[in-house]
Amino acid sequence: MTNVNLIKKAIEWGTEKSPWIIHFNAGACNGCDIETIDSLTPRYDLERVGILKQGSPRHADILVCTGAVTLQTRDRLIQIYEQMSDPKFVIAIGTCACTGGIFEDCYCVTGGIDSVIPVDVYVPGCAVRPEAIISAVDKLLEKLKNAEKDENQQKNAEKIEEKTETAKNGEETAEQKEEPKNDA
Amino acid sequence: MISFLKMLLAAFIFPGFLFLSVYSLVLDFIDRKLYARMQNRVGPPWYQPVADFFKLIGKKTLIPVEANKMMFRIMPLVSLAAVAAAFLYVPVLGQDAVFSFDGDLIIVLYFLTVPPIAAFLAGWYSRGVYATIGATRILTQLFVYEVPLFISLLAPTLIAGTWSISELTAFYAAHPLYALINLPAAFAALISFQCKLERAPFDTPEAETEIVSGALVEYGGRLLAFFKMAHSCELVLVISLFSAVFLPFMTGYVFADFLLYIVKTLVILLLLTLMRVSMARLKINNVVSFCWKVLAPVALFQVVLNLVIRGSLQI
Amino acid sequence: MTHDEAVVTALCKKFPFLSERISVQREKRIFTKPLTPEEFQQIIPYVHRELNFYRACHVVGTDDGDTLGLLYILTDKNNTLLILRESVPKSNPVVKSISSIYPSILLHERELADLFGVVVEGLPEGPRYPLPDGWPEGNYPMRKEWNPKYFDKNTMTYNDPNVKEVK
Amino acid sequence: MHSDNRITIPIGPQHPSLDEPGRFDITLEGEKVVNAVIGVGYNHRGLEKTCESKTYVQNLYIIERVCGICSHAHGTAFCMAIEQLAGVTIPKRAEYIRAVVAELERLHSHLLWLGVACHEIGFDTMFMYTWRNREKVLDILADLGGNRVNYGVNTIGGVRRDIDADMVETIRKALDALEEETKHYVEIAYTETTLISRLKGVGVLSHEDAIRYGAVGPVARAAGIAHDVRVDEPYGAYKEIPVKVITDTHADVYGRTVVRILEMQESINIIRFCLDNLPDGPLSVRVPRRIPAGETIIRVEAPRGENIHYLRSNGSDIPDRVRVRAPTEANWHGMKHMLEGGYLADVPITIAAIDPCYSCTDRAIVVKSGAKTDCYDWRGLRQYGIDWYKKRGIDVTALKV
Amino acid sequence: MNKTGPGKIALTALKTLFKKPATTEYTGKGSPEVEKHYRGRILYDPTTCVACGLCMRDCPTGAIQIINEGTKEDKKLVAILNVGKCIFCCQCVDSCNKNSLSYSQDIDFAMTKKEDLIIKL
Ligand code: SF4
Ligand code: SF4
Ligand code: SF4
Ligand code: SF4
Ligand code: SF4
Ligand code: SF4
Ligand code: SF4
Ligand code: SF4
Repeated sequence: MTNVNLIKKAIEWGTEKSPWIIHFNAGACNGCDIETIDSLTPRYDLERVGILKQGSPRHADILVCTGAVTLQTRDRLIQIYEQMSDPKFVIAIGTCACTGGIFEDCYCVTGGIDSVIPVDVYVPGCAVRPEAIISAVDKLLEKLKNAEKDENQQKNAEKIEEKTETAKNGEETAEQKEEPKNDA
Repeated sequence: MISFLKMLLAAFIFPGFLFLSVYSLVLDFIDRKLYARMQNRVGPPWYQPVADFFKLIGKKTLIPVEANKMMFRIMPLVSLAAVAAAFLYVPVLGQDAVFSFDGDLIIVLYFLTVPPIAAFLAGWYSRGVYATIGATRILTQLFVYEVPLFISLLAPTLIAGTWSISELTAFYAAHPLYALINLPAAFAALISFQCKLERAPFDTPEAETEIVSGALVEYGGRLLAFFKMAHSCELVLVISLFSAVFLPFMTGYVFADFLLYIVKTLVILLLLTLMRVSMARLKINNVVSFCWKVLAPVALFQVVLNLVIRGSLQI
Repeated sequence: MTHDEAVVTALCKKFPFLSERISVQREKRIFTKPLTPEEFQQIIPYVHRELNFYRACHVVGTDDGDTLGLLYILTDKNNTLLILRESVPKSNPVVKSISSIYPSILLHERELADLFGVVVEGLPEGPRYPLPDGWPEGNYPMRKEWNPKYFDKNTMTYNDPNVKEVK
Repeated sequence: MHSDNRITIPIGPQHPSLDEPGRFDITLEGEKVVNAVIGVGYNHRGLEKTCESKTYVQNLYIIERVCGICSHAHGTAFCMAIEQLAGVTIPKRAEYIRAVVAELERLHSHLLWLGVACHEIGFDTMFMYTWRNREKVLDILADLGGNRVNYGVNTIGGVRRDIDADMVETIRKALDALEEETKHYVEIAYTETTLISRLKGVGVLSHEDAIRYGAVGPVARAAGIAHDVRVDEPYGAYKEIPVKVITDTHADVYGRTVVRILEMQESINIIRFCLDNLPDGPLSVRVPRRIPAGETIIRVEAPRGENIHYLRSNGSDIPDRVRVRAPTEANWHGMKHMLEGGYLADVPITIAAIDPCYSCTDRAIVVKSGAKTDCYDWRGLRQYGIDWYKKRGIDVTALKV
Repeated sequence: MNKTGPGKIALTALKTLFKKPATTEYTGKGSPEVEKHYRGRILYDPTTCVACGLCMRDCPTGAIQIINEGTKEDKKLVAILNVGKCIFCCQCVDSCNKNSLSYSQDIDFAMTKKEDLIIKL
């Protein structure tokens, strides 16, 4: 019994201390991508909080996503998300990734990352400073600590369909809301 | 009975499996820390390898539909088992290994080829494009470094006249000056080991920017954890083997020997890390030509040299 | 005589129809008035071979109401930009590819086909771009009448209420 | 005739060597590249259309975000186009500040490139060092412009930020430190064998091909084409600043590296010159919101080469047509030659050597392999790859890479 | 030029090993230090604002909205800023004739909920 608990604890602790990231650019201007890479270099060195950048989605825990989602990358993004194994999290880096930002009105842009996959942490900024990325990871881990793990996993599994739907609805209403504002 | 218990203790606790895994985590950390510090970064905290391991254990394992499930699952364990078994023949404390007999060097060398082959099979049977390329590269590399590695490790036996690692160590411990003769072989072996461990500049099989992470792309979760563990254990094994064969100095006191062992491994690790830090990744064809044109001749030279010395000694 | 003027004179001499239709906008910028595809095809080989405009920088597509304008930007060793403006009717936008003369124009011609619906004859086969796979046929986003407001990004369909009313 | 040991691997759109989405289907024979299909277009956002529905002021920020690396070059070109159509002359001081920022941007961009290139060939230490030093430039830019990436220094009719005396001193200090480091890089680039072996003879685009395919920027200069807009058609402060065009004759990745490293030195000199000769005066002039009808073409030397902006106005406060031709777009065409006959290991560095940024290019071209007739569009190629595997009993259709 | 050889950077690397790392102290707790002129989040001063709407007109993303929550006579102006949309260009600050807007050096607004990104100033 206690043994099982201990292992569980250890795993939880490991998950908190060793978040591996994978980076995907869904249509950003490069700004946020560079800052994401930048946060791995000596000045900010994310490795000191245990973060490693991985090449394969199968190895990663956190999908760090930058940029507004373009129509061409949309399916890719879902694929990568599905390739990652549970528990997995998504951080939306940059204003574009949060809402679509400056590209929201473009015809080839579906909006923020959350219009496609569920997002756990939103980090606005254009471009996001590496400090903000560090803080975002910190907040994500904090959130992890608080939330019950099983619940989280379940949510993750269900979130995909639900959230895309709600997001779509939300997007539509947002667009409707916007029109009068633009005219004003 | 007692000796059997002692053997069991040695095999599983010290200097066996448990020591191996713990020390592999330590070395893994030191390696990463050194690497980071040489790059002017802070680097990971001390518990990082442990955290990584537990994290991976806790993750779900996805097996690609196309992959051969049995092979996919079994390969990490094969790799780990081979390393753990080989470690039993390498002397850690002083000159005594857990098991030893005349010819165990050969056994160890054979065990050493298992992890790359396991990785190759793992890559091959996960049937991804990158994995396949990574797997072929592993095999190519295996063929080219194996020759200089074998030759350079066997060269010292010529003088010592034994094929057992323990006796080899004992011989050179008794005649430390002879150990200096083996310097060219040590050089070749060190580089071959770097090559074997697939660390830069020989990390072609897992070249991140070309083929993602090579043979292990499709791995995740627990299986990846075992592969990673096997890999860092391999690091310990290789370093211990190197220190046993080429740095056989010892004091005769258990505690001091243990300290000496630690110091030796750290020095070798520093060399390996320095090599990793200071060079760009070679292309596979460059690796091939480097191994054939530089390493193999150096190792052969050592063989010739040792034969001559041996001959003159007997006269 | 500056280099720009020399180029203009040479062009006018060879192609009389160009006089009055070519002018130096400012230093190193020579613009022409709209040319028909036939005129354009005559000029291109000459410009490439005799006047040494070795590099095609770009083609800018513009929507001029009933016609589509294509601005071919060429440059020579003196870094003078010669902008040849080709004009085709929107209803039948057919031009010939010049990618065999200027390989570097290929991308931009493809882009014209996608974004403006220009039919570029002689374009080597290739995938579509820059628009995503599954983009609905007959939608050319850079034309003025195409309004992104009526484009449903999720289903990739374009429903212009005004068009229906007309029909 | 397809020999049987061919294998097609897709690189991208998510791939460690690409920080931006793009797709390269590389057909290999052993480790040799025999065919490459380049698919760019993942990043197409359709921002030119959006520009036609926003005011000039708003567009300035959109144009800046065409690309996060050379945001200033795009912003400058766009502002210059508007200023030219409006017929205003901006103050001298503003021109100089624009030049300083442009050169700082070039510095940061080349450092970034050097790092990325080293990363592509697995030389991570160099990557870390260059990016560490790049922070020095970013610090200046953040303090001067207000942001680390999209500085927003330009405004229509001038600049928004001033360089005060303190700042001049900080910049000078940082430059001195950077100059030291540049020397170190030069030394490494010239002497490190593993580096040279990875760069020399890789991705060759000869002088003739560079002309034929219309290469620009460091790619062209590495092939011996002395083409630099700052000299060929000086704009803004460059009319007064002496600029030395750096060229090289290697025509390969090595040459491009050398050109970029030497250009960094040149940029440092230019910034020093600007700081020494910084004129006094206002920062900006008023430009009416409505821009007189007209059209113009502006060329600006971005870090990656010639950047062309086309702007047409119809007299309102909203542009009629905006077109950006970023340098990478011009350089894609030569990719075929560079990849052909190389090794798989060379693909990332070859691609990186033109310093590609898909955010502004995003289109696709099919690259044919020389005289051989096996040219596929990427679907065909994929199908071929799938068949190849099927013959060997592997079904990759379900495989997602 | 010096002779070529492998591992030319090794010496520098060894030296760096004993140098202080170039890494910042910041690990996500507290507020990070940023450059003096860094454009962070917008600050709003309702007392000087005359609700002319110039900031809203020039904002490229429509992130800022000035709303009168009171009545016509008794004005109570608030600015609603959608941080998730704002690109921190500070064009609104430039556009405001009354200097009602300014910017802070606040850069850290990571949120776990999207709704939290819309803030009242
Ligand atoms: S948030 Fe800004 S910097 Fe980041 S990708 Fe979007 S436009 Fe670029
Ligand atoms: S070259 Fe392109 S992909 Fe590479 S780091 Fe720069 S922006 Fe990213
Ligand atoms: S003159 Fe009129 S159009 Fe021009 S800026 Fe003033 S209010 Fe706007
Ligand atoms: S080519 Fe690259 S650097 Fe130039 S504008 Fe495009 S993204 Fe920016
Ligand atoms: S290609 Fe790039 S710059 Fe051109 S419209 Fe598309 S996103 Fe904009
Ligand atoms: S401040 Fe100027 S723009 Fe604003 S309401 Fe008053 S007069 Fe109008
Ligand atoms: S900073 Fe820019 S994006 Fe943000 S509210 Fe102001 S004008 Fe809008
Ligand atoms: S521009 Fe200034 S005064 Fe006008 S509404 Fe905005 S904040 Fe208020």
